[in-house]
Amino acid sequence: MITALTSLTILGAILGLILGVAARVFRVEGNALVAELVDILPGSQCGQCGFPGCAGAAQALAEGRAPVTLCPPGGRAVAIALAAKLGVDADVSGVQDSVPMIAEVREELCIGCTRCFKVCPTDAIMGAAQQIHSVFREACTACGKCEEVCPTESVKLQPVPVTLHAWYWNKPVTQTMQTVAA
Amino acid sequence: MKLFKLRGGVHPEGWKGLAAERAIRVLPLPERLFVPLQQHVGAPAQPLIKVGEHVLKGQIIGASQGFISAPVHASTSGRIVAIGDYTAAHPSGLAAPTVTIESDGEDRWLETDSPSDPFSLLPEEIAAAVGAAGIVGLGGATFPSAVKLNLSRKNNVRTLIINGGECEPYITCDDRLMRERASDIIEGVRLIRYAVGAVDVMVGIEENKPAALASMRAAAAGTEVQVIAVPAMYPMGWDKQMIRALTGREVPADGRSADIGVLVHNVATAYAVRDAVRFGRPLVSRLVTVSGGAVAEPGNLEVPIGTLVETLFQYCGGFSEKPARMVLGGPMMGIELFTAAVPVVKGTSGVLALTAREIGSTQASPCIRCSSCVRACPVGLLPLEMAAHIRAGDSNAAVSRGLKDCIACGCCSFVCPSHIPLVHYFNFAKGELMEQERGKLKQEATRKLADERIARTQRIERERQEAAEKRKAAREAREFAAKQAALQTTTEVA
Amino acid sequence: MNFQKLRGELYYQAALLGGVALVTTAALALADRATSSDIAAAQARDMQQSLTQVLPGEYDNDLLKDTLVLNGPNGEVTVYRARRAGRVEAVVFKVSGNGYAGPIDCMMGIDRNGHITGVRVIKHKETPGLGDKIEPAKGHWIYEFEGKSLGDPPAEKWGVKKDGGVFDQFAGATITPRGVVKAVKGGLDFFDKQRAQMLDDTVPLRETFGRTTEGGKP
Amino acid sequence: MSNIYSRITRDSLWNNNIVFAQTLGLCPTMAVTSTATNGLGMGLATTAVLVASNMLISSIRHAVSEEVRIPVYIVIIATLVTLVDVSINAWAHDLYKVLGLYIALIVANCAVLGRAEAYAAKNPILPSGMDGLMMGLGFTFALTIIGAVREILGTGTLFADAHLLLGPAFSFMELKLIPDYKGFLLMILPPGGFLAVGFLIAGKRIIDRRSASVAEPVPAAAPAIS
Amino acid sequence: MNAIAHSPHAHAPISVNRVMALVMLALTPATLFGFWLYGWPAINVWVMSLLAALLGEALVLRLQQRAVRPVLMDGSGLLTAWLLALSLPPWAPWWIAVLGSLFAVIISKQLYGGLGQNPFNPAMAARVMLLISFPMEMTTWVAPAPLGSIHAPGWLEGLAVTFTGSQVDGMASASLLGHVKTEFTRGIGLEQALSGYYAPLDALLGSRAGSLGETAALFLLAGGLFLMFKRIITWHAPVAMLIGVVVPALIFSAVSPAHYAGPLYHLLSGGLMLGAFFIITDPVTSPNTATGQFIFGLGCGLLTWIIRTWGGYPEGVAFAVMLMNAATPIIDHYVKPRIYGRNRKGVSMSIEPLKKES
Repeated sequence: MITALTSLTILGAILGLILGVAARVFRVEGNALVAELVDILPGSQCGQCGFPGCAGAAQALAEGRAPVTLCPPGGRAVAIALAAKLGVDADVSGVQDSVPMIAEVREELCIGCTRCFKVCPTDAIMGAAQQIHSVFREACTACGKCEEVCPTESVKLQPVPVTLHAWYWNKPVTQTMQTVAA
Repeated sequence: MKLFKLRGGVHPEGWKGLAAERAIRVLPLPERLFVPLQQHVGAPAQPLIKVGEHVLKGQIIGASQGFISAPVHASTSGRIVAIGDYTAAHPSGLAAPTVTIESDGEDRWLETDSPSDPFSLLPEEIAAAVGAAGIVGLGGATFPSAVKLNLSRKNNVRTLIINGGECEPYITCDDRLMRERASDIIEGVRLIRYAVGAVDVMVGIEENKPAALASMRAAAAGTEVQVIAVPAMYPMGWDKQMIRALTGREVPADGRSADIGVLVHNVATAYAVRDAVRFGRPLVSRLVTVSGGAVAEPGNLEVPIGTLVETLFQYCGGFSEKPARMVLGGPMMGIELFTAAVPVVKGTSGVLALTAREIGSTQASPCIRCSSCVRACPVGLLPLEMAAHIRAGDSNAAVSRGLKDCIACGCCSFVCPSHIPLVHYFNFAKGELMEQERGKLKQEATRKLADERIARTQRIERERQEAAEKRKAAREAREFAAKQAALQTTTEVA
Repeated sequence: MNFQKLRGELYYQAALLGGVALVTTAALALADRATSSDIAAAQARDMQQSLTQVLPGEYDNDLLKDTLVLNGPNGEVTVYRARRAGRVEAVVFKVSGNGYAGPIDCMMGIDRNGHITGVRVIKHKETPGLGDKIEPAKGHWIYEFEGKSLGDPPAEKWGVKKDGGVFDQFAGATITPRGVVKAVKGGLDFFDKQRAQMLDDTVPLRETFGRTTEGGKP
Repeated sequence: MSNIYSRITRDSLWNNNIVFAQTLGLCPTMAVTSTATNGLGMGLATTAVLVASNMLISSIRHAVSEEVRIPVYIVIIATLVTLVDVSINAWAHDLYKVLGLYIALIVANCAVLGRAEAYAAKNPILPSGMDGLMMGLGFTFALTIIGAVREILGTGTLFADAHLLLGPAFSFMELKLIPDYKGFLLMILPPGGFLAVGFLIAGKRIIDRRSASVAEPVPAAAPAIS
Repeated sequence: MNAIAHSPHAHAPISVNRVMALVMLALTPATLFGFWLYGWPAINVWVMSLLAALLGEALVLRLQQRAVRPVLMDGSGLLTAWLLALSLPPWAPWWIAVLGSLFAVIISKQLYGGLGQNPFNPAMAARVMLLISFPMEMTTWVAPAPLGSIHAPGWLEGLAVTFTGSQVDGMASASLLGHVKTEFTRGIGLEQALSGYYAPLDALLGSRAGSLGETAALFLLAGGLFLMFKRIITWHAPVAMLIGVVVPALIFSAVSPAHYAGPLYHLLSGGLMLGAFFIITDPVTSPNTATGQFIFGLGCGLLTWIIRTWGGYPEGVAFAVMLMNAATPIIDHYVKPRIYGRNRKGVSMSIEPLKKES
């Protein structure tokens, strides 16, 4: 009995020591996850999620403080990518697969106040004071900040017009479960 | 000549009899022609004319833009009445930039000087002439031919293959062309051979076209051109399939046929090359098969580019019954037209009006994993698995199973007993992936812009602060000096 | 105690795990002491029970302690002996037969005159619902052996009916009863051969329980 | 405070049931649930271990360091299981003959370690004990139901051999529901266990969905399964 | 605007219903022969199986709130029940047929998601379920008593056999595989066991005790060839399965003829022919590629032979098929067609620099 007691105690002590050492040797510094999450997010730092910029949102996501559906400009695709990265089973059906949007200036209403121009996080609005502004399509992330500040409602988010170049086939709908009775 | 083993492929009902025995007829000149500015793979052409201007047949109206592009020419003489969007021959039904020409009825060619002997030209000059004539791959790929010629010459292409494989059901325009204008084609072939410096020339024609084979063999007699019968199957007209049948080699997935020393051109392209080099005539018309169970008198027509499809149907006696579907191109890869008011373009080989019986059932049922599609796929893909992944929303998994190698030939959908629209899935996924790719590029670009903006605002803020500090220091210095001065004054006063 | 501070130390991990090991081992050792005699008694009771099943009647010795190890056809066999007034009245031992899906282990009891007092299957892997009718819980078949001996029925009739014997087979399964009959017959033969030794009253008592664990576990 | 306990109870017994919601501890579940009695016995033994391990681990939670916590928990759980094992063997030997082989399986029941990690290591002793008890009872409930389904379908009886587990006073529970039943062996064998668990989980989900749609003012229009 | 249809705008004249109908047509001769051989009880079993499959599938579809008609009309449920019925003892009680069919269509097929989603062959899964649950009913065979012969039960007697379980005396018999297995344990050699019990010609024609539709090797072979001719199945899996049984049988019977039966015996007994031509060619549960199907068939054959020879049960086709069904995803993962212009690993062929040849 004494043998059992001593041998098991010593074994426990040695294993404990090994684990303690291992914990020090293999300590993970920082959080690689946050960096990967930042890569997934749009990076326009628009702040619509309520966190300070995309890095703040990534931090919150990594700590589980925010749902993967937090990014409105990212839409469904980003939500799915985040869920996959975090390994969570998110219900993304609530996130409407937003038609890609873009800001457009209605020239007859624009007074050239430059407010939209100042808040745009990606410098996608061109123009100067007292001149009608216009949107540089390639740079607009449809974050909607310009829409918020525009005093005359001349800036509005509109669906991106489909072009021959961007058009592609819809997903076929004739499916197995299509036979579901109404 | 030994032929090499092929795999996959299907044998759809040919329906060639509808039009194969009808000799080529020239379509009477239509009143208006709608010539799209992009009829080829690559960048669209830039319009060179203004509304109201008068043009001659063969006059350039759109200039090629960039390396991979082709010019567009007026298909007849007349007046430009519009330059703007017109419904394109595209499944989306969207409009594309199009030049509308009102014919003056004279059909007068632009005067050009042509060489007495085309073989006296330098190879580069032939390629240039082909490029200037706006010739693109007429088998349907519409890749600018001059680009291929130049690339092949640089790659020391040894073998020239002329693709006489017309495997799409109904379509007989190449068949007729080979039967009726074989010696012109052979001359075109020899010009291409000369232009790229190829050694061997093979013309592959499916064995179910004995008349075309005979006439081409007769025309090729005594030249270095070999005419070879290949098995009749679909997709024999796929250039890589033709290469495999004739040479036994495969084009690397990441490469081009020039990488293995082979250049493939369609017979109709060879015919157009001959016209362009010998007579300086650009590509302004082509042969189009009008066929299908609903067409009263199917036939093969020589049609100016830009003619509306409805004109073709009208000329062929209209419809004998209401067509269930109008198709531009062949039934395997063609696109459905929801209106016949779209123009014929350089890549249009046929227009079909099909009855419901010819189309067959399209009601989809669950996949039973019968793997008919696997056996039918000429590329060696697993269509059923790819479609299952795409259906589940995982297009990337489909890519890892070869989605990007898919040529959308339609063999899998054709044989599927469950009538699953497999190719539709693949094209959806390809489009989706392309959109993702574009989105990613845009995201990177906007991120850079946002970072720049943040850096700039920080810099401005910093500069403003520095300036403020400077001002403050200056003010303090001034005040100090003033004080000192005041002090001094007081002292002086005192 | 301020564990917060201590927990970071390296020696603390060793001490903690060692300590827990010490405490738990001690607990187990104590538990073993407290229960070992009861467990042994319970196991002995089990064995006793299974012996009584194949050996009905009153005997005045402790069968578990009155054993004999003999060389059987397939290695050593522990024979338990039942006495009345010092005279060996019956013996119990284990026999094995080949069933459909593996060996079938049986306990069988034989009285002094060579008549079977009972047979029970203690372990088998036969198909449930088909071959498991050899269990008393599933059928009465196993009782057929009681009272039989080597001469009754005659040796050539020691088999299932299908093979011309007297024992029933069950519908759908022939192999299982065939295996059991063969095993029981083998047990009788073994008894017949070693009869003198088994029934020899003078063999000194030997303390074997504790060493022989065979059949000791349920 | 009682709020906590009622939440623990509701969660453990139904919402977060070890078998039907977490699908943990399937190895012992499949192994013993060939009869309702076996399921009940295994469930009770697991409950005992769960209560003891949760309370013990909760009481030392401040002393246990991150690095060695899993070995410590495992050693404690294994010890407790062994104690239960030898106790039943010594003092309830008939029950041991029914459950004996499976008692040791409790060590491998991930639900026990799971509760230690997820609850006991973070909560005070009493709630931890309560959690262990209720999780254990939820487990017992699940095992008994599965056992009952398998037993009824497999052999046509219910609570066979209950007297071995609960004493002769409970032999009234032993029912023979279907006389002259031929037996449906598949249900007694492991595949039957999986089938029973699968159907019962499906049943639980249907009940949950029904009650959810009753609770909601606007019932979901979508069909249950599509 | 109407949705634009994607190409192709032509389709081969084939459909799921047609595939199922052709397979049923191919099964008809063997089935009719079974009816004739075993009489009215066999017909009852077959009818009960098919009815139960239809009703069971309809019930599940109702519960799932899916349209019933299109699914029942595709014929896959009927075919499953048909195959199951052919593998049952011809005089099995009605509830065996019903329970097996319900298990096949509800648990083995619809619970996995319906047609095309089930990993295991539903008919074989149901057969295995019945075999382990009701070993007695599933291994009670009768000697053939062709319709119209003296021993054959009449229509009413047939109903009694199927629905009340009454057995006609003297009809019980063992299947060949079961008989040999039983005799082996008695230490009786193969030759003796087979004498008087096994006549290759009878086996070929199917006149022996066995499952409803498994005995007529010749009719099953003909049905399989018909399906190959119609291009519903390919030769790979069936031929590989027969090879998988014949080759080890040949080797082992050559080494020790007293203990191991020869290839002909294996080919003509049990469910091998039905399995090779109708079970393992089920597209849903077999691999996608020709090579994969060959490997699959070979595995089925080998496992069948191993289970028959050394296993606990006399017949191994159902178990072998289920084991290989489980291996199908692995086979499909490793055996893929080579993509044009790529090597087997999916890497693009190298682009060799060309030299100008003069």
